[in-house]
This record gives sequence, C-alpha cells and structure tokens, in this order.
Amino acid sequence: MSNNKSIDRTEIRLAGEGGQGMILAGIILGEAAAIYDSKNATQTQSYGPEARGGASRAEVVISNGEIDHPEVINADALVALSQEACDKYAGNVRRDGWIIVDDEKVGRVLASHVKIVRFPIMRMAVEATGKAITTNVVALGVLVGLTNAVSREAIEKAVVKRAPKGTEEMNMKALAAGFEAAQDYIGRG
Amino acid sequence: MSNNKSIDRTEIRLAGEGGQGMILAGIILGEAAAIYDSKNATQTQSYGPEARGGASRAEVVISNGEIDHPEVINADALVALSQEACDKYAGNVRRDGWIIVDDEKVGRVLASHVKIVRFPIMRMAVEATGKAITTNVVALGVLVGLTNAVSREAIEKAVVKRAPKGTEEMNMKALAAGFEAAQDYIGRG
Amino acid sequence: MTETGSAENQAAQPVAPGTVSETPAKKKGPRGKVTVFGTWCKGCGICVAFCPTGVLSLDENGHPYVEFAEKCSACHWCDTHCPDLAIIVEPIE
Amino acid sequence: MTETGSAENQAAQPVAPGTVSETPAKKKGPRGKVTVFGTWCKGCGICVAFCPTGVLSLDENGHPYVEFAEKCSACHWCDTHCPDLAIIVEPIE
Amino acid sequence: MAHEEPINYYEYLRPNKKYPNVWCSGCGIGVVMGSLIRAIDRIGLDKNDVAVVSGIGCTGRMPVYMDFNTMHTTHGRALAFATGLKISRPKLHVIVVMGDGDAMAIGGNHFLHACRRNIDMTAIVVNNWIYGMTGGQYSPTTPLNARATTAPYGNVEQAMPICEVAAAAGASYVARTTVYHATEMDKFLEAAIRKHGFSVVETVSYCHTTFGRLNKRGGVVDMMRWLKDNSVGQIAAQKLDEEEKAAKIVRGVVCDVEKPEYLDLYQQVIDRAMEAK
Amino acid sequence: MAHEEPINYYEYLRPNKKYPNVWCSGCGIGVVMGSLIRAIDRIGLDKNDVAVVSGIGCTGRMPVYMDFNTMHTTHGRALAFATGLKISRPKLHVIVVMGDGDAMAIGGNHFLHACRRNIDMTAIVVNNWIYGMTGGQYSPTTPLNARATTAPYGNVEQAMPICEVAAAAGASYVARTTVYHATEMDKFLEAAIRKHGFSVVETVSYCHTTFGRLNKRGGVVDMMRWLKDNSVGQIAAQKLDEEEKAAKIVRGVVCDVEKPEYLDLYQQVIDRAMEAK
Amino acid sequence: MDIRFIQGNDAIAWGALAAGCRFFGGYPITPSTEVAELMARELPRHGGKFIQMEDEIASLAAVIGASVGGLKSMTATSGPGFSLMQEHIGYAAMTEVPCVIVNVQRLGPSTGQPTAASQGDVMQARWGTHGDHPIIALCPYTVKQCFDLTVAAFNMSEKYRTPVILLTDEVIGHMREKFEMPDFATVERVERPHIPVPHEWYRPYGDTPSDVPPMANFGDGYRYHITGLFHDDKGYPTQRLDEVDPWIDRVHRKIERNLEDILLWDEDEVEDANTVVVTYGASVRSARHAVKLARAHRAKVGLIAIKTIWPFPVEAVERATAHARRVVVPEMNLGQLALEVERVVGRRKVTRVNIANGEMVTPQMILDAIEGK
Amino acid sequence: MDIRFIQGNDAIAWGALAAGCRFFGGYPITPSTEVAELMARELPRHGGKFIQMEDEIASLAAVIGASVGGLKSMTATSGPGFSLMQEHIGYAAMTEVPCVIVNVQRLGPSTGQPTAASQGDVMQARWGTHGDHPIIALCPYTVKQCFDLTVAAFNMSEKYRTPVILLTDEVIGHMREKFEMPDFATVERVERPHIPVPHEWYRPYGDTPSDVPPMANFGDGYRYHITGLFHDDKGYPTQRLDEVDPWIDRVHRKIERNLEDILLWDEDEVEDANTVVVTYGASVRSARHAVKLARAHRAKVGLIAIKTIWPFPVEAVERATAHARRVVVPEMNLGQLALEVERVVGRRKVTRVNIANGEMVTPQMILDAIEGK
Ligand SMILES: Cc1ncc(C[n+]2csc(CCOP(=O)(O)OP(=O)(O)O)c2C)c(N)n1
Ligand SMILES: Cc1ncc(C[n+]2csc(CCOP(=O)(O)OP(=O)(O)O)c2C)c(N)n1
Ligand code: SF4
Ligand code: SF4
Ligand code: SF4
Ligand code: SF4
Ligand code: SF4
Ligand code: SF4
Ligand SMILES: [Mg+2]
Ligand SMILES: [Mg+2]
Repeated sequence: MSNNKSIDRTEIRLAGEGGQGMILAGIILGEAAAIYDSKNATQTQSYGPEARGGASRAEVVISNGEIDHPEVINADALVALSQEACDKYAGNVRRDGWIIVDDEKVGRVLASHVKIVRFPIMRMAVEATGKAITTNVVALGVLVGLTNAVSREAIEKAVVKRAPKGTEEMNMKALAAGFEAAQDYIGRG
Repeated sequence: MSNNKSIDRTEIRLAGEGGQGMILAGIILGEAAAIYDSKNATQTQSYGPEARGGASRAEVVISNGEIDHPEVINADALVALSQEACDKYAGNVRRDGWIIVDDEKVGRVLASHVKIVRFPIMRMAVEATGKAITTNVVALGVLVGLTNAVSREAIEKAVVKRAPKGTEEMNMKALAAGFEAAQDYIGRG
Repeated sequence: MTETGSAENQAAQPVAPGTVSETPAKKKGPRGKVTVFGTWCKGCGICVAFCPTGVLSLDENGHPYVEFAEKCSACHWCDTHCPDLAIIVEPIE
Repeated sequence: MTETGSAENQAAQPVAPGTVSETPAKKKGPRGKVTVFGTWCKGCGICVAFCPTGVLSLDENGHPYVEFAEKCSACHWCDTHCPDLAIIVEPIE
Repeated sequence: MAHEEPINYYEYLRPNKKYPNVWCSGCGIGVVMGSLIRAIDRIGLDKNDVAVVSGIGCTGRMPVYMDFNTMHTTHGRALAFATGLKISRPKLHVIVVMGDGDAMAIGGNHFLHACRRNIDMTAIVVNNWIYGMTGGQYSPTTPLNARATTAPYGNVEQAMPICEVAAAAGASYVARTTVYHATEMDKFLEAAIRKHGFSVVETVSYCHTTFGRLNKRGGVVDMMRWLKDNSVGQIAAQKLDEEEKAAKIVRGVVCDVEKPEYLDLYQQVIDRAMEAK
Repeated sequence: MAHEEPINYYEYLRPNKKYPNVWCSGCGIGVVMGSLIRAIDRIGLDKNDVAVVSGIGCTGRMPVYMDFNTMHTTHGRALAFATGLKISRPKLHVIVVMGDGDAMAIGGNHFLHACRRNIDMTAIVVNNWIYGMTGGQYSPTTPLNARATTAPYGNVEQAMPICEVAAAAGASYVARTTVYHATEMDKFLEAAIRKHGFSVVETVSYCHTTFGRLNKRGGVVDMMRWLKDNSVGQIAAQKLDEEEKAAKIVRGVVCDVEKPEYLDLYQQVIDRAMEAK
Repeated sequence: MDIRFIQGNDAIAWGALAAGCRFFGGYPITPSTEVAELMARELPRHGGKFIQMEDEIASLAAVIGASVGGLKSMTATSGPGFSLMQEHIGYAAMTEVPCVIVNVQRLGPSTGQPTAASQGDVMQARWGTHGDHPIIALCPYTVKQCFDLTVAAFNMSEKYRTPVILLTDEVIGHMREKFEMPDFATVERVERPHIPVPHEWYRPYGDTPSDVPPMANFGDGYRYHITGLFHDDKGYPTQRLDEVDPWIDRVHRKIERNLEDILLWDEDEVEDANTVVVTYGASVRSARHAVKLARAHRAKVGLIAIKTIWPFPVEAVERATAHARRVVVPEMNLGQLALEVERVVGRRKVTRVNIANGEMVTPQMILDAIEGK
Repeated sequence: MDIRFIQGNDAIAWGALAAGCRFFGGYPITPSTEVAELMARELPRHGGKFIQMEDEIASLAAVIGASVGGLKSMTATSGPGFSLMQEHIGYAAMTEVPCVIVNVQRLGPSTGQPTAASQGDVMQARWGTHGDHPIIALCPYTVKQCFDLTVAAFNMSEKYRTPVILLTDEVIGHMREKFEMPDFATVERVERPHIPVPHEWYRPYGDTPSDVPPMANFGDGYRYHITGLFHDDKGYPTQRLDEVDPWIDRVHRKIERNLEDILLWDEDEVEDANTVVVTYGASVRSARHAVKLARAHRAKVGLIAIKTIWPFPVEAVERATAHARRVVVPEMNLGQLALEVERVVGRRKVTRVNIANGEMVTPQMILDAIEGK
C-alpha cells in the first residue's frame, strides 16, 4: 500500500473521543511496526486543548524506507470510533482504502470507493473481556487482521508490552476477537 | 563659536561629581538659551548606575539653527569641578576654547591651546551665599560671564525660575559672584 | 471533555431540554420536583450517590433518572452540587 | 557615590590606611583604641552622633576624628554601625 | 440553608456556548460555578455590572460559560488584569477565579499584592491540589508525599496555606470551604462579593482525572466523600490537637476585617492633586 | 553584646574593589553588610563555602564587596537563582540579600515559595521603605501617606508585613530588627544562618537620599535616631494597644520552628528512585 | 505660548495626557522612570489614575485590563522590564486590546548599563513575544516627536485595536529641547467607536469592512468574552481551522491595509543621492549632523529618518535607495535594523555603522561610512 | 540493542541525561511537559535533581544558579513560558553561564492553541531578550536528532559558555519514531575545564586565546563575582568603554570564530539544483517528502535542512543556492526564517510557504511552490 508510487508508506489514522485509547492504539501499532517488524514507523497525534481528553486522533505511518512527512496524507485505513471522527476523516481515505467503524457509534459514512467495515467494536470488547477499555485493542485486531499493516506476531508482542501488568491475557483476548472478526469479514468477502 | 564652519553650534560641557548640581546647571543654561534667548538648545547628561549620584556630566548645545547631534563633539567650554572630570574632558576642548575649573578641587589641567580659568568656585559660593549648594550657579555666572554663551538677562531669568521658592535672592547673589569673577578675569586679561 | 468550534456552540439549545422529568406523585408528601437535563448531564453520579433519600438512580448507560420521585425532600443537595447544572429541583407547595 | 571601572579598583589599597588614630592616654581608664580609616569614611557622622561618651568629633571638612580618646568605653557602637566599615575599636587591656 | 426559589441558572449562562461544559465528568469546578451564580443571583447584581476574570487552567475555563463581562487572561496574572479593570471601571463587581497553580504558583505575587492593596474585588481559588489542565503536575498546594506526574516518588514540597497567606498579606475577608459544602460556599461567596475590600474564598475541590488517579483516591464520588469526611468547621477544629488539625481541611471564615479600600484611598490622591493644581 | 575580639573586616572584603563603597554616605545598607560579616565570622564559616546572592537595587550592590562566591542576579529573582545554586551545591551556605522592592514587589512570589519550600538558605531583606536605586518610588513597604516620587500626593497602598507573610508562608526562622540595633542584628543573622531551613531577617533601614528627602525626615543621624525611638522589642510591644503597636517597628523573632528541610526531603526522592530503579 | 525646555520622557507623558490616556500602570526602571513620575503627578489632575504595580508583567496586565474597562492606557519601561512584558504584548495583540507600551532603550543585554543609551531592542520590539502577530512600533528622534508620536501611538492603537510600542532611547528620553506645549483641545484624538448594534448582535471579533471590529468596554452592556486562545468572532475559544485562519488573516490585514496611515518617516534629499543614510531614533541626530557636513563638501547624500520602525517602511526605503550605490545604516547596537534594510535593498549595498557600548554613534563614524572609509 | 519507539520530548530528556545534565528546573506547559516528567523520574536515578519552580522566570533562574554551582542544567517550556524566560536568557548570555533551554513550539501568539504545532518562535529565539547578545539555537527534525542535538546543545553550551536553545516544535516533540538508545558511556561530553590558576589569579571573564575563559563553579575555591551589569574581567561592574567594548567583542567573537563547529545542517542534492528548499524542524519532513516526489518527476530540487538555526548558516545557504533560480522556504509561521534567507539570497529569489494555524505544511504546498504554482 502506498499513496504515491514513488514513496513506500502505509498510512493509518485512528480517531475517536478522548478516553477511547486511540492514541495508545497508535503507539502500539507503531511499536509493532518499528520494533517487532523492524520497519520504520512514525506516530503522531492530535488532541484537545492542553492535556485532557476531547476529540483525539493518532496517525501512524509505516514504511520499509525512510519516513519523511509523519502525518497521514491520504489514509490507507481509517478506524473511526465516533461519528464526529468519521465525518471529519472519511473523506481522506484513498481509493480502495479501509474505513473501519464501530457501527453502534457511527451511522453514516460519507465516502465512496473505499471498503467500509462495520463492527460493534466496543460491544465486542465487552463481550470478549468484560471491559470496555479494551475497545482500542479490539480495533487494532480488526485493523491488522484486515490490512496486514503489521504482522500478527508484532502486534501481539506490542500489545503485551504495553498492557498493564496482569492484563496481558485480557488484552490478547481482545486482540484475538478483533482478528477473528476480520477473518470472518474476509471470509465473507 | 562653532566646531565646524558649516554648522552653527556652541557646545558646553559641565562636569563634576554627583551632588554638585552640574546637571541642573546644564538645564538652567539650556533653558536660558532656549526660552529666554529664543535660540535652540539641547541638553543631555550622563550619570552613574541607576539614578543616584556619581560622576555626572551635562552637555548643552546652543544654536541659532536646528541642532542635530545633541552631544558635545568638541567643546567650546568645559566647566570641571573635580579632578576626575577635568582629566576626562580637558582633552576635548577646541583650540582657544575655555576650561573653567574650581582650583581647590582641580590641580593639573592637561590641555594646551585653550584658555584655562581657575577660580575657587565652591569657596566663592560659600562666601557669597553661605551655602555650598550654590556652587553650580556661581559656575554658571563664571561661564556665561566669560563666554557669553547666553545673555545675562536670560541666565538670570532661568536661574530665578529654577530656584526653590525663597532662594531666588541667594541664587542671584551666587550668579552675580560668578559674573564678577569673570569680569575681573577679563579685565585682568 | 473538550471545547471545539462555535458551529457546535450555535447548535446547542439555549435551554437544555428536560429529558427525565416526572411529575411526582403527590401522595407521600414529596416536596420537590426533580428535573435532570440529559444533554447537559455527564453522568458523574454525584447526585445519585449523595441524595439523602435515594430519589435518583443510574440507568444502564450510567445516567441518572428519578426513580423515587415521591421521596424528594427538596433538600437541594443535588442541584447545588451538580457540576453541570443539569438538575433543577423545584419546590412543590 | 558610584562605582566606576576597575583601574580604580586596582588602585585601591587592600587595607585602608588608618588616618586618624591616636594611641589613647592610659590614665582615665579608656578601654578602646579607636581607628578611623579616612579613605573609606564618607563622613556621615553617625559615629559622632551616637558615641555614648562623645569620643568622636567632626573636623571642619566634616570628617570624624578621635577627640577624647580616653573616654572610649569600647562599647563598639561606632564600629558596629559604621556603614563604611571605616572605624575599628580595639579593646585595650 | 437551601434556597427556596429555584434559581434559573440559564439566565446567567451563555446561550451560544457549547454544553455540557468542558470539564471532566463530575469535576468540582462546575460546583463552584453553580455556587458563584447563586451568590450573584442572591445579591441581585446586574449582569452588566459583573466581570469575571480568570487565568489559565481548567478553572480558568469557567468565565466563558457565564453571561457577564468575562476575560480569560494569561496563566497566573488574572488579578493584575482585574486590578486595572477595576480601577478603570469602579462600578464593576470584579470576580477573579483561579486554580491553585494559577493563583499560588505563577500568580502568587499578584495574589499577595492584591491582598495588600485591598482593592474591592473577590478572588476565588479552586484548590484541587494539582495542575489539572496540564495533566497532573504538583502544585504549591499538593500535600506532602502525594504523587504527581512531576513527583513520581511523592511530593517533597510543603503546601502553601492559601488563606493564611492571604490574611497575613492584608485581605479584608478570607474564607475556606469545599465543593461538598456548596451551601456554605454560597454564603461565603455572597459575603465575599458584598465585602468592600479584597476578599478571598478558597474552595477546596478535587481533580479525580489527575490527582485522584495518580493517588488512587477513587472517582468523583469518593473524592467528594473524602472532602466531607476530612474537613471540619472552625469550632470543631478547636477541639483537635495540632496534628489532627493539620490533617483536616478547616472550613470557615479566616478573617473578616474592616480596612480602607484602595479606590476609596485613591480618591484622596485625586482630591489632593486637584488642590495642588 | 559587643564582640570582644575586634573583627578583621578586611579579611572578608575584596581587596581589588574600589572603596569607599557605592552607597550614599551613611546609608544603612553598609551597616547590614558589617553585621553579616560579623555573623559569618562568628559562625566561623569558610569563605569558599559561603555564597551571597542578591537582586538589583542599592542593596543588591552588597555582594560585590564581599569575598565570597557572589552573584548579583536580576531584579526580584535572587531567591530563585539561589534555590538552584543551593540544590546544586548543598554544602554552600547561601545568603540572599534583597531590598524591599526586590524581595517583596517584583520578587514577592519567589519569596513566598522559598519560605514554603523551606530550603536551607537565609534571606536578608533590607527594608528602607522605598526603591532607593531608581530614585525614590514607593515600594510595597512604603508607609501609608508617605511621599515618593510616584506618590507625590502620599502613598495609598497598605504596607506589606514582610515577616508575617514569611511566617505564614512557612519559613522556619523569621526575625525583624533595625540598623540601629546592629548588635541584635548580629545575633539574628547568626541564628538565621545557623538555622537548618529557610530563614528570613528583615533589617529595617532608611534611605535618607530619597525617602528621607521626600518626607522631610532629616539626614542619616535623624533617621537612625528615628529607628531607635520608633521600634520596640516584642516584650515591650505586648504592653501597647493595637494602634500604638501599628505605629512601631516591632523587633524580635517572629517565628522559629523546626520543620523538614527541602534537601533532606529530596533525599527521600533519591532513595525511592533508586529503589524503583 | 507655553514654551518649555523638557526632556523626551516628559514629552511622552504629556503626549499621553493629550491623547486622552487616563490610566498608567508601571514599574520604575531607569531610564524610563520620569514617564511614570510625571503620570503619577498629572493623571489624578486630569481625572485619570496611576498605579505602580508589583512588576512589569502586572503593569502591562493592568494596562490591558484598564483598557478593557474603557480607559486609554499606557505603561513605560526599559530593557529588563520590556523583556518581562513580552507575554502580555502577545496577549494584547491576540485580544486586540489597544494600549501603548513605552520602551526607553538602555544598554543591554541583561542589566547591562542602566543609565547608558542604546538601540538594542529594535528586533525585540518586533519579535519579543512568541508566535506571529502584527505590531506597530514608533521611534521618535526629537522631544517634539516624543509628544507627537505618543499621540499617534494612542490613535493607531485605538484605530487598529493593537498594542503600539513607543520605542525610544535614553538619549532622546533624557534629552531636553525647546518644546511648545500645544493646547490639548487641538490635539487630534481617536476615540473608541460607538457600537451600533445591541448586545446580542455584537461580535467583538467580527469581520468588518475595515477589518477592525469596534471594541466594547466592559460594563457598557456588551457582555462578551476575551481570551488569549484562538477565538471565533464572539470571542469563544476555537480550534476550527475555518475560524483560526480568518483571524490570523484579519489581524495582519488590518495593519497591512493601512500602511499608508501607519508608516511614518522623514526623507531628505534622497532623489539624486548616491549614498542614502537610513536610521532612526537618536542616531538620526548624529546622521543629520554628518549628512550636513558631507553636503557641505558637495556629497550627494540622502537621509531617511524612520519613525514607524515596525512595520518597516519597505517601499519607502526601496524607492529612496533605488539609485543609491551605498546605504549607510547607523545604529546604537550591533546591527539590527540593518538586517531588515539589507533584506530590502540587498546585502551588498549596505554599510553598517554600529556602536553598542552606551555611547551615541558619532557624526564622524557616519561621515567615514558615507565616504567609504 | 535498546530500540525504543519514543517521542521527541522523551529523546530530549534522554539526551540531556546522556550529556550529563544533572539539574532540571521547570514549570509545566503543553506541549513540553513530557520533558519535565521524564526528568522528574530519571534525574534522581542518575544522581541529579529535579525541581518544579513557581514559574518559568524562576525556572531559568534556578537553572542558571545550578549551573553556577557546577551541575549541567536544563529547562523546557513552550511559547508563553519562553516569553517569560527572556530576561534570564539575556542574563545567562551576559554572565556566560552554560545552560540549555528547550522550547517546544506551539501555536501562538499568546495562549494560542496549546496542543497545536507551530514554528512561530524562530525570531524570538534570536531576538526575544533586550540588547545585543549571541545565542545558539538548534532545531531537530527527527527523534534521534532530539537526542543528538540535546547532547550538542549541552556540549556547545559548556564549550562556549553560552545559553543554548533547543528549538523544537509540537510535531517533533510528540512524534514517536524508532530510536536506538546509545550507551551513555559512548556519548561525547564536554566537561567544564580545570582551572589552572589559583584563586587570586582567576579571571572569570578574562581574555583567553579561545575567547572562552574557563568557568569556575561556586564552592570550588574561586570566589568571584557574577553580575548582569557590564563587567570587567574579574566580574566587577564597569562603565569604562575600554572594558565594555572588549566584552562585547569577545562574546560575539567566541561564537563567530567557531561557526565551523557550531553550524549544523544537512544538504541534499544542492549542487546542480535550480530550486533549493531551505527549511528546518518539522517542516523538513514535509519538504523531504515533497522533494522526493518532485525528483521522481526529474525536477532538480535540492534541500537544506538547517539544524543550527542561530547563528544562521549564511555561507552554507549562500553557497547551496548560488545557482538556484528559486529558493523555497516552508515554515509553520507567517515567514520568519524566510526573512533571513531573503537577506542572504536576495528577496526576489525566495518563495515563502507558510501556514500558521497549527497544522503542518503539507508536501503538496511545497511541491506547488517548487513548481512555481
Ligand atoms: C506562562 C504559562 N506557563 C504555563 C502554562 C501551562 N499551564 C496551563 S494551566 C496550568 C496549571 C493549571 O493548574 P491550576 O492553576 O491549578 O488550574 P487547574 O487546571 O488545576 O484548575 C499550566 C501550568 C501556561 N499556560 N502559561
Ligand atoms: C525587571 C526590572 N525592573 C525594574 C528594574 C529597575 N530597578 C532597579 S532597582 C529597583 C528597585 C530598588 O528598590 P529596592 O529593591 O527596595 O532596593 P533599594 O535600592 O531600596 O536597596 C528597580 C525598580 C530592574 N532593574 N529590573
Ligand atoms: S450530578 Fe449532574 S452531571 Fe452528575 S450525574 Fe447528576 S445530573 Fe448528571
Ligand atoms: S433535592 Fe435532595 S432529596 Fe431531592 S433529589 Fe435532590 S438531593 Fe435528593
Ligand atoms: S560612621 Fe563611619 S563613615 Fe560615618 S563618619 Fe563615622 S567613620 Fe565615617
Ligand atoms: S567604641 Fe563606643 S565609646 Fe568608643 S568611640 Fe566607639 S561608640 Fe564611642
Ligand atoms: S482535569 Fe481535573 S480539574 Fe481539569 S476538568 Fe478534569 S477533573 Fe477537573
Ligand atoms: S539611594 Fe538610599 S538606599 Fe541607595 S545608597 Fe543612597 S541612601 Fe542608600
Ligand atoms: Mg489546580
Ligand atoms: Mg528599598
């Protein structure tokens, strides 16, 4: 995947509300690529005034080469966990790119020529682990399962490393739930 | 008097220690020229760190035309009430200019081709008015008496205007003492 | 929570509509009519936790609703403490 | 008073020379030898005004000198108060 | 003492702002805002005659919601801006809201001098023991040993006693209460605004998002309860020994004195200047 | 209590500076310098282990004469510089000399926080009720109604009680005396420097050149005498009523308490950090 | 006729009073203190108020607060104080609150030499605060201009809702000259415009044809919000690009559109000059002297004395130097405005004449440069 | 191999620790706070000390004080705090006390947008304090450079006894990249030199062949005086021109003589370029992307990525642009470094590419400029 033939880069945008863990998801994804897949990656973010919550967005660029511009230019994949996020960023996904939404949070998706994937991501998280806070990890599972942006091994290692002590297993379950849904989807497709 | 043929200006430097009233003398001289003689004048000054005493110096430039550079370039007259002041500025008096010193404060005068005038200015002040603080006014009397930098009428008006209420007479006495000494000197010369 | 642009500002209603507002039954001597403005309430739970008579409960989304309207003594704990000014208690004569 | 450059600094003596320093007469029991360092003293007059026994006087230039050395009780008022550290009182046994 | 007429908050809130407000769910700053509105309502001030000035911080976001003349200044300097405003428009009731960092860290000097000058304004310090806005660094009121992002091993700086410093510096009216004691707060704020002179009300709050999380103090309800359980009125406080007292938040009026107000005194300057003219 | 051995001031003065010093003839700042030298001499500190830090002002010119590690910083900020210095070199005895404007106007906040942190340093405030260096503008300690170049009709700002604010903010040792009471000053300065914690000594002085002239207070001798006649010790002060007391300078130790010192507490941080490593 | 022999600092204070300044908040600092002292004496006589704040940060804060309350307001300071005011200069620019800041430059950096002259804060006046913002800075070179440009500073400040810096120096501030005090009633003043709409319709930062929305004073019934955050036209914080961009554009536009009104400079015999001296403030005095001497020797030397130093009069300097082979820029610093002149006329044309030790540039130094020595 | 995925702010803190920084005094401010937080955690583990001061003014004061006491010291801030630090930046320059000041630029002016990126403080870093003084400012554009240039900042600071500003921005500060943490023992450090003379002979501001007199730490037996006033070689205040002038000359010379060591930049295919992009910080990232795309279309585009932004690498830029017809200067501000580039290469050659709303310059904007659109 690349936005431009001459430059190898995969661009992923994760967007939602503060507290949904989108920025952490971005860091995990970047870490998976940079450390465990031995590629290059950059992760940037944007959030509300000063340090607290609000609309929050993480961007990850992955490449085998050097990464210059660290922000998404034309996303290969967008994960949107809120309507606001989806409205804002759906238009900036490349032709045939992915838009993954939590379909209990996001109604309309204003985009065409993209693959739109809808899962009840938060509900899946609660079902898989009993905790809504694993939503971001489920989303990562879906994303990686669909796009292969990083290897499964890498994302697993990255999730485990970032998981608070004692929650590793729970997070692996969440990740697996995401992968499963992705496989299902691909199977369906 | 002028330093440079093409520009009409009379340059006077009054220098001494803080507390001797040199800056006030400069203001009075400038006021005499600017207000009472209807010429142009600028007065600048220099003093020690922040607002208190120390070596202090006033410079007055008088002209019938516009005054550009407001500082003394090559003095027509120097009044020096301390050895330090005299040492510092004696070299910057034009050929045939005046150096007026308090001869109880100033020993050597390192200058040639200038008119050196020595009076016990502070003693004259004490004798004329009983107060050492009128030293600066005596000095003005000597200066104006010798150089005619401003008219006698103008300097008298200016001194009276700046004299604290009730001290007008005393200050006129001091001024007169200065003029007298100057006349004496000229008479002698 | 964060502040964004003013288009949203304009979209906000001047007076938040009451979403959970029951006319209390007169029988057992309730003395306050409690209104929670759902669009302003963030569901912090303070009102529920501290109401001395247990008038309020949290729904499954974590939002308060008036469960036992008749218990309200109009003590005004809830509306003086709601950080979002999202509850109003009106005394009933 | 003002600070100027360092050439003057260098010119200053490390220890100011005593200018007015009288060995006090031993007779009437003076207990202090008073030294005023003339180059440091600014003639503020504090020492003269407050010496409890009137040891010091001002000369015609407004500088203090030890007039009645024998009166000194070595109370140290003058040297603890001189703003210029220009007086030293040495006790005499 | 509950008010009998339910207050119409919306009369005092800006209709064209976004709600709910910017603060984290349950944050005590909103409680202070409610209390301030009630105090102003009780006094019956004309909205055009009220100015609310703040610095920067979560607390600093309060004025934007309130339908008065409002000014969100720079971090720590609200009282200095307010001083100019009050002097230029003496009829304005100037109320200054600040966080503990805003008022006592970077703003400590303006606080001191506002107290000393005794200009007729009211300062409200929302003390949540932490820098909320920037994510939980220790502040001058962070308790000894508490954690903060810049005190990962526990805070070693002594806490600043806001009210005691205010009183020492010369404020006319100084009082302390907590967001749990909202009705008491209403009273103190009313008295403070009515006071002719400089008044300070320290409203102890909490920041569950930063301080609470870092110090395992639970959520909003737990922290609210903590305020209830760990504060005492002045009379009760008298019965405690020093150590016990130090562990409590002592609520009440720390000082309430009559002294000449700045603008009244400045009138003398004007009179003398006119004479000397 | 006069000292028996006459002190050799010259041992503590810089031989290559120009004398007499920069101050106006008779200025009280020199008295404080003498007292400070005596206090250091009595304690017997090694000159290499003493740092004297000042801000800007006439008072701020003190360190340049003294043969220690000396730093003339910016106006108002001396205590902040000193804090860094002390933390980086704990063995240094850091003494900070400031004017009333320096310490309490622009520097008020650093003063507050130095008191609060209780770091082991000594602050000496030479209070001459005026900005001497800039020629006589009013300061936060200028008495009500006194004249200053910026208060030509009399000052309308209340004076800041330096010691009371210091004590409220948390200093360990706080004392006040005057330049007339130089021997008392020696004692207070000695105690302050010895104190393990933050100590403050307010040394009331005078500025005859500005304050004295503008307020017709006479010369050096008159102002020195005024200090004698208008100050009382704490015991004598107890016998006065409030009004009488307010008119006097009350000399004495305002507070002297034992509390944990900052660097000692910081050691705990280091210990915990090493554990957590 | 009221003719006086006064110093620049006094003329600044009188100019402020004439312009309608009714609030001064300041903190003493050499060599600006005379401005405060005169204001302390005169303001209460003119129905205004003076306050000495606890520091310079508070001084400018109080000035901005007082301006928001409706009084024309000013502060005066020098280097160290000017550095401390930087945050609030940005706040005034962001909130578009009129105010005048006088900086009587002294020799820096740091405490430097408090009583010595300098022009070392020229670039700081433009760039001292963080972020991009427009600024106006005026630079008098006579005592009369101290008065006139202070009036202009207040007027521009009100007209364009912007902080204006009066950037003078110790020479001009302490120099006395003959000065004819005008009748204040004859002095042109710009007053805050009447607001033609009721409260609900008022937009404190709205887009107006002039790019300068009228400013309401607190207490006059327009209850609006002021913030140093980026804000929408009502004054409420915003992060929306479609609200941030227009603000940035407008505040720069309001200055750029009005350069004709804002840019002030004096030109002297530049038409046929092959050497042009470009300078400002005290250095104009030295330069004029030098130019007169040079012309006495028939040199073709022109002079541009810049009075509006920021925004820099690019076109005027470009035009006046178009035919010159040499552009001499004397300054009492190590070359600050010279950077801008170099940018405008090309580096190779410029001869810098600098002194940064507290003394004025001497006419001789400039003469030497004119003569290519 | 210790490979991490960390943000620029963290790399700055690690770089400081590696360089031997043992004191941090700061005040929190978005988006720089992570630097302080990491230092608070790591310093006590490395035998150093962290203190949160009451404001930014005090922070830099404490840093200077700690440096005088012998510890390498640093602070970190952003726009509003940087404005408050200006007075003390001048003090550090005047007293020649080494220290490092990190400014993670956010969108200004004023409070602006705390979480948005900007390069709006470029000119402020050079000119924010009053008076003439030399300064070094370094500008990283990768996470690794955050580490490396922080080390360089400390080293230059010690070598030249000067404050050094690490001028980064929100993008770089918060951007995570792969980073290999070096063994600190392998990191080159400049330590304060041993003083070869006894106390009486020590001249803290003496003239030395290197123009940098060795600095003694307080407490080491060299009892000297430090002041923000102009001072003689012993550190005592002076007003004598023959002592003031040499100081001014020396402190500027110590930087100018060593430009070869101080000036850092990366050059890419400038030799035969007819268009050269000159930029720094986050904008390098956009520019590189754009340049690669342009080259893919066979455009002859060169790139200069400036790392030492002050002093400005005049000669390097001059050389690299000598044959270029167009010089493109993209910046996240309204054109600041562009002013300097214009001065160096001539105004007419320069195409500015600016954005000042918190967003990065996009590669497309630069491409357009390269293509002359
Ligand atoms: C000059 C300056 N320094 C630092 C900041 C960053 N800052 C914003 S709010 C804040 C502290 C907030 O704490 P507090 O005042 O207690 O308010 P709270 O958020 O807790 O209500 C800080 C340090 C700033 N905006 N300006
Ligand atoms: C930032 C700054 N503001 C103002 C000044 C000017 N200034 C120098 S000393 C001083 C006040 C001096 O008063 P005080 O601190 O009481 O000391 P004193 O001279 O009376 O001993 C002032 C305002 C300065 N140097 N720096
Ligand atoms: S206190 Fe207010 S915000 Fe909290 S749950 Fe109750 S109504 Fe909602
Ligand atoms: S008014 Fe009192 S009783 Fe009624 S709901 Fe609120 S808290 Fe409960
Ligand atoms: S006190 Fe000191 S300075 Fe004053 S007169 Fe006596 S010796 Fe001289
Ligand atoms: S020691 Fe006492 S008695 Fe002796 S001269 Fe001094 S003040 Fe007088
Ligand atoms: S961060 Fe803390 S202080 Fe700020 S809004 Fe949230 S809870 Fe309140
Ligand atoms: S001006 Fe005042 S404080 Fe300064 S030296 Fe003179 S008398 Fe002392
Ligand atoms: Mg707080
Ligand atoms: Mg003082």
